[in-house]
Amino acid sequence: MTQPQRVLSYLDALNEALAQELAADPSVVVFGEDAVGGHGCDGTMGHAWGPTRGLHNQFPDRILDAPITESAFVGAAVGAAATGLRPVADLLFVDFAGVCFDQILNQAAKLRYMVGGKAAVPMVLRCMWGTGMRRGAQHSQALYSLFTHIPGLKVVAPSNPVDAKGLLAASIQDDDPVIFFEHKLLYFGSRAVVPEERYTIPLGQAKVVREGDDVTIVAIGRMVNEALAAAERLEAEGVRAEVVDPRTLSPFDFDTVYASVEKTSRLVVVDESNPRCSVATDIAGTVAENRFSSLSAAVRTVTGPHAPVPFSPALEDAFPPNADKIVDAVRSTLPSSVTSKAS
Amino acid sequence: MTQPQRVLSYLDALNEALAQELAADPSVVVFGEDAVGGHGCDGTMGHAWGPTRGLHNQFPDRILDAPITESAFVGAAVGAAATGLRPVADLLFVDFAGVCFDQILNQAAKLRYMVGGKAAVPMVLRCMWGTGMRRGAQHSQALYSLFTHIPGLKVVAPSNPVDAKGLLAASIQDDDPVIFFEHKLLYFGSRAVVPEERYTIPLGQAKVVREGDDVTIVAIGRMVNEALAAAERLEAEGVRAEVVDPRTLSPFDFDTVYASVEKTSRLVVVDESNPRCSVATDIAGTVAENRFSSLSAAVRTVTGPHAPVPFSPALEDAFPPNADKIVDAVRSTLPSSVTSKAS
Amino acid sequence: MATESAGTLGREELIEAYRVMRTIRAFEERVHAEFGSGELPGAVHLYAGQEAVAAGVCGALVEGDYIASTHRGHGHAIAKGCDIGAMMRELYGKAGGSCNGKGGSMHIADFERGMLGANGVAAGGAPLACGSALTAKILGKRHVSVAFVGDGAANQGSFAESLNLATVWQLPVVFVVEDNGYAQATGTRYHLRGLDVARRAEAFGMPAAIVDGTDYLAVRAAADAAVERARSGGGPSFIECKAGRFFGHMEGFDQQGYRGEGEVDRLRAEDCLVRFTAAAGLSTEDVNGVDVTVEAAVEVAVAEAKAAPAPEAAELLTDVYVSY
Amino acid sequence: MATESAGTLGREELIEAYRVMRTIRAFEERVHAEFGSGELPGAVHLYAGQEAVAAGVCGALVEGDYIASTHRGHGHAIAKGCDIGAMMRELYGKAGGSCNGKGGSMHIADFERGMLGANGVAAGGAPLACGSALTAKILGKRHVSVAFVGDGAANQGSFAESLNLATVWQLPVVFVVEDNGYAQATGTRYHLRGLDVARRAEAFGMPAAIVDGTDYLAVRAAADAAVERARSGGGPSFIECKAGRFFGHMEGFDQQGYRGEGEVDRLRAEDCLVRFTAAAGLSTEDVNGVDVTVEAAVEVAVAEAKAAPAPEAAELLTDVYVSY
Ligand SMILES: Cc1ncc(C[n+]2csc(CCOP(=O)(O)OP(=O)(O)O)c2C)c(N)n1
Ligand SMILES: Cc1ncc(C[n+]2csc(CCOP(=O)(O)OP(=O)(O)O)c2C)c(N)n1
Ligand SMILES: [Mg+2]
Ligand SMILES: [Mg+2]
Repeated sequence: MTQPQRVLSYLDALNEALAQELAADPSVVVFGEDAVGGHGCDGTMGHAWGPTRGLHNQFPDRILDAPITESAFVGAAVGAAATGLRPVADLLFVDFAGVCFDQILNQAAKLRYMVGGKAAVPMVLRCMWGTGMRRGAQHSQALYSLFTHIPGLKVVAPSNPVDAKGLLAASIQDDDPVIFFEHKLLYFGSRAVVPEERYTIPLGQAKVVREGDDVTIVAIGRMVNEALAAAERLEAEGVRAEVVDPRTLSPFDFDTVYASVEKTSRLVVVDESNPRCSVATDIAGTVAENRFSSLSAAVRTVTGPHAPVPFSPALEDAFPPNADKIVDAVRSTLPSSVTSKAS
Repeated sequence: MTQPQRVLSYLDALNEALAQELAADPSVVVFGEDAVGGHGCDGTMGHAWGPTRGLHNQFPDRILDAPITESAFVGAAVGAAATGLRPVADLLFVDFAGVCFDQILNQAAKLRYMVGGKAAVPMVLRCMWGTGMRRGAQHSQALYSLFTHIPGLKVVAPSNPVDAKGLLAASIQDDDPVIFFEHKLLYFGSRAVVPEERYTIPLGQAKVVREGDDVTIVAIGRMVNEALAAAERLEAEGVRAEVVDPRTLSPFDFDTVYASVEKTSRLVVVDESNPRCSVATDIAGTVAENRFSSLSAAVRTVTGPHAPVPFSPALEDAFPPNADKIVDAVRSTLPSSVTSKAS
Repeated sequence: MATESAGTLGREELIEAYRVMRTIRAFEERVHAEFGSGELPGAVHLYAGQEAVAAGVCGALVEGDYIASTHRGHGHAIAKGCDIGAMMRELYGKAGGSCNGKGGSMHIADFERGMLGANGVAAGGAPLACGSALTAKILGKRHVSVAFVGDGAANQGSFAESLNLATVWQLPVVFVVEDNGYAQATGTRYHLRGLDVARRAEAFGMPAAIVDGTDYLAVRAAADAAVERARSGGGPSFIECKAGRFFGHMEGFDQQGYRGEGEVDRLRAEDCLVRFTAAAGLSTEDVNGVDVTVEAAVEVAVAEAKAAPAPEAAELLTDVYVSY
Repeated sequence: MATESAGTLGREELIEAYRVMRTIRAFEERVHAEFGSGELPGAVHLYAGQEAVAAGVCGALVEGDYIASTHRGHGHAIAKGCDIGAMMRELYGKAGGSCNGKGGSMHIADFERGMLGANGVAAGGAPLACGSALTAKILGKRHVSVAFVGDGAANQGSFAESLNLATVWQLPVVFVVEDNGYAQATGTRYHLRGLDVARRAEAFGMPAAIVDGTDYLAVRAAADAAVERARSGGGPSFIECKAGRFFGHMEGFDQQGYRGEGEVDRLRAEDCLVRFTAAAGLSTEDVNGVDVTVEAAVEVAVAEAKAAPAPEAAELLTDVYVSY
């Protein structure tokens, strides 16, 4: 770390990763709608914003604006990836995966398998996700559970700027299709000292972000911060929570979770998404299958409700898990309350 | 049951449900691509097949062929449902959900919520699913886990002709959007005595298809038959397996599963889909959360692998769970082997 | 470009058209101010500048007809007769909003008035309008459906599919593309290569008109023709309306640096309200009378919205299903 | 309709064209027979009747160019130079198949020969071809990409989006719609209302030609022009080829009751192979020489495919990822 004091936002960390990968590899190409490149009307005016801001000045030929044609340009990312480029396509909100889902489900994810391994699809699809911006039901979803279900995809969801930069670089360098989840509230809300040099964080490696031996809390994306806040509070009660940030949801580093559960014997999973067939129940079920004998209490999932995300701020704020709900869930796994809660 | 001896295939049972609902309710309308109505070139030639065969002769104005425009016609089903019809749209293979996923995820599922309950979307989307027809990766998926994840949808997957007829009728009469899963291998392969009269089977009610008190096997769709075959074999070993057919995946009748697990203390879930974020891990995780203290052994999931479905018959046949794999999984939950398998 | 003399519309109709446009304008300007003062949450896309499109098209509709809208939906909702009080409460996410606060600006709907909803997905309304048109056709009602779609959203595949489905099924639907020159910051010169969407609609087999979207009477004439065609069983039609937006793409977000020098001034100089007042021969008194009422109504809407309570906490979990 | 005298092609090229078409025909007829005898698994869509399209278009291509195909992909694969032995093994789901048996007829691919794959999803190839065209453009290679799309699949939204993206990005891609009159059993008179897809392509801003798809020379001429335009930086083009299929939609499934009386006989009377033989002035010896070799090669392909082993059981789990 050359400049240990340099603080970047999550957004700027992503921008730096994109810039460094573009600079390092001429086959990297970035595209998406509108302001990704800032072509505006005539290619000079423009309004590039977000993690791609400024890139079109540095790499004018490899940043492309697309019309509102997600099927075509995400499909084009697949075709480009299979023939020699490393495309980074920008979906804006992950909710828009709906309009190009075939390209993800049936093309990107399956191409390599269908051709018997004779092609690879090294592409990244960047997406904003999560609640908290008052964007309503069609702009606030998590949806990573859908992609985690699909073999052939890798799914990454960094929780902080350092991971965001290193995981995006790793995703671009990876030879498989990666769906990359960027939580909107972290863009500006998450800031950290980020190394300036180019580096990667390997996909599929969880990180123990706080050690403890009473209970394991696995938390995804923005929920890592809530889990840490909960752990802080629990500490005051004498409960030492271990917090695991999976960072990558597919492949999933179950070994790190197993090791933690073997130590703590209790598991709470925190996931902002809807509950059914979620990453939360996936982790809960998989641990119950493979580390049943390590568990001393029922696993607990803390998720959003089985409901779309409401617009009204009062309602939206009640949607995602938070430190309070996590503390409650942890308490319910502790000896005194195990029985009363298992209903 | 007026004619207890009348045997129908799963396919004909679906056809009868469609015919009866069309006859009973003038707001029911059926559409999909090509041979749904058999319009062919000039509206008279044609080639209607599958569960809709013959309907266009009886109900010429309410069976419509669509061009290959899934986004438009599934979206039209949403708009029609919200304004007074009960559309039954035919997606053919569920894999094609990819090309109209926005209509399912962001329109059908969320419309009612987004408008504060001031509209309803009483539509059914019929889909073929499952392995076994040598159709390859893009025509053999299960995918119900994706829909089960999405709040606002109901998900139904009948395992036999009697349920198929009653559940399809219930789905059409239901006021919410239903994704209706028809396993290809059951169309002709599953036959049963089906009542002639119009009847419904309530959504959200599981059925205990075989009683037992040593282990609970929850199996979905075609897997119910495999679970029953496994139970038969286990019986010879003195193991009495209870087999539960959820029939509806969302809402899910956890109460019936809990009651069974309270009795047996062991759970095996059989699901033809890919494993991650599947209905299998969802059930496993939810039981581990809510009936942990009833469990005497690790839950077991028996699913397809984390891979697309291969074309080669030799490989495809190894993809789905079968009675052998289920028997193995059950054995691993039994006292002698619990410890050795929990690795 | 189709046009029509004001003569075919009666004085009351003309004043009503003005009232609708003036209400949209007042609503949007007030929302702009409220957003600017940090009072309003959410993603809010303003319609000011395009009023003649919503008013002209909806002016051709009758009760029982349907519209499916876009993310920029306030104008369509007001023109279709939605209550601005309920709309404003919706924008504030309050109880008593059009959607009880659960939808917000991007999902404002009023099924009783045939407003099937704004939509957060580009071209999301086009298939829905095919659906409500199918309802009319199957049930033998003579109701017409209108899908509003932006120039950028017109590139979305579901829109092309809807054009095709509407012609194959001969649905009573009118597609209205509002070309305001931009999809966010991307110009039509880039994303449509400067081509008219109308040519696509024709290639899909339906009649297509291109009109000046700041000219209420021209829009109205084209809409009257298309709606009449649909209502009488003549199938779908297409209208492309050209009219710029006064504000940025979205409140609180768009610096509008992509716009040409003086562009917004030129747009404001062609203000559809001013054009209409002259074309319709409305007097200063006519206009003032409407303006005063409208301003007062918007004032009340905002005050009531601010005072309204948030939805009950339990609302988080209701309305997901009719029954579950 | 574009056409070209056989004169611009040399004798060797003409014989090669015949060889390609004859190979496709022999392959498909044999597959039809094999399927009929219950030997072949899977969903198999035969290309017989449309050979001049695949051969004419791919004849205009050079090594390094790409094609993205449809569910009816055997003809495209053969015309692009894929090995029929590997293809036949693929159809049988055997080791050594083009995709090691994991793809089957609907996913035959050969990336080394620029064949990006058949596709089980209607119009699935169109966005992929935009992608390979983007690769050529970004890397500064002069390779051209071709997307084959059926008449029915041309209604799919992703196809319209691809036309648009290709014009906006000015990609070196050629879209070839094969109008064989039907999407499964639905006629173009119904699903396209009898309209040409070419008009849509023009409306999206690219030159479009309509050719008789049973006329190799006409197809070839149109393809030469479009490929040359793409290769020299002139952007995308569109070609609509009209040619019926001899067999049903899918083997073992389609009774063809939807076809007009004598329709298949008429199609066979306009057999592209016969037309080409005459137009190219090939002698009976020329033809016989090719026929014998081709038949023998297909015979070998079938025998070897039947004899080949199934893929290793472990293959079920390989090739999901490069690394996981
Ligand atoms: C499928 C989809 N892709 C992208 C977006 C993000 N988005 C919101 S509005 C917009 C621009 C829409 O432009 P246009 O259709 O011209 O409507 P306008 O905003 O000009 O009224 C975009 C790209 C979206 N909402 N839906
Ligand atoms: C998105 C999608 N919808 C439906 C299908 C089912 N399907 C397979 S082939 C076919 C007809 C295709 O017709 P066309 O594009 O004309 O090709 P052809 O079979 O005539 O070569 C259909 C509807 C599909 N494969 N993909
Ligand atoms: Mg616009
Ligand atoms: Mg066809």
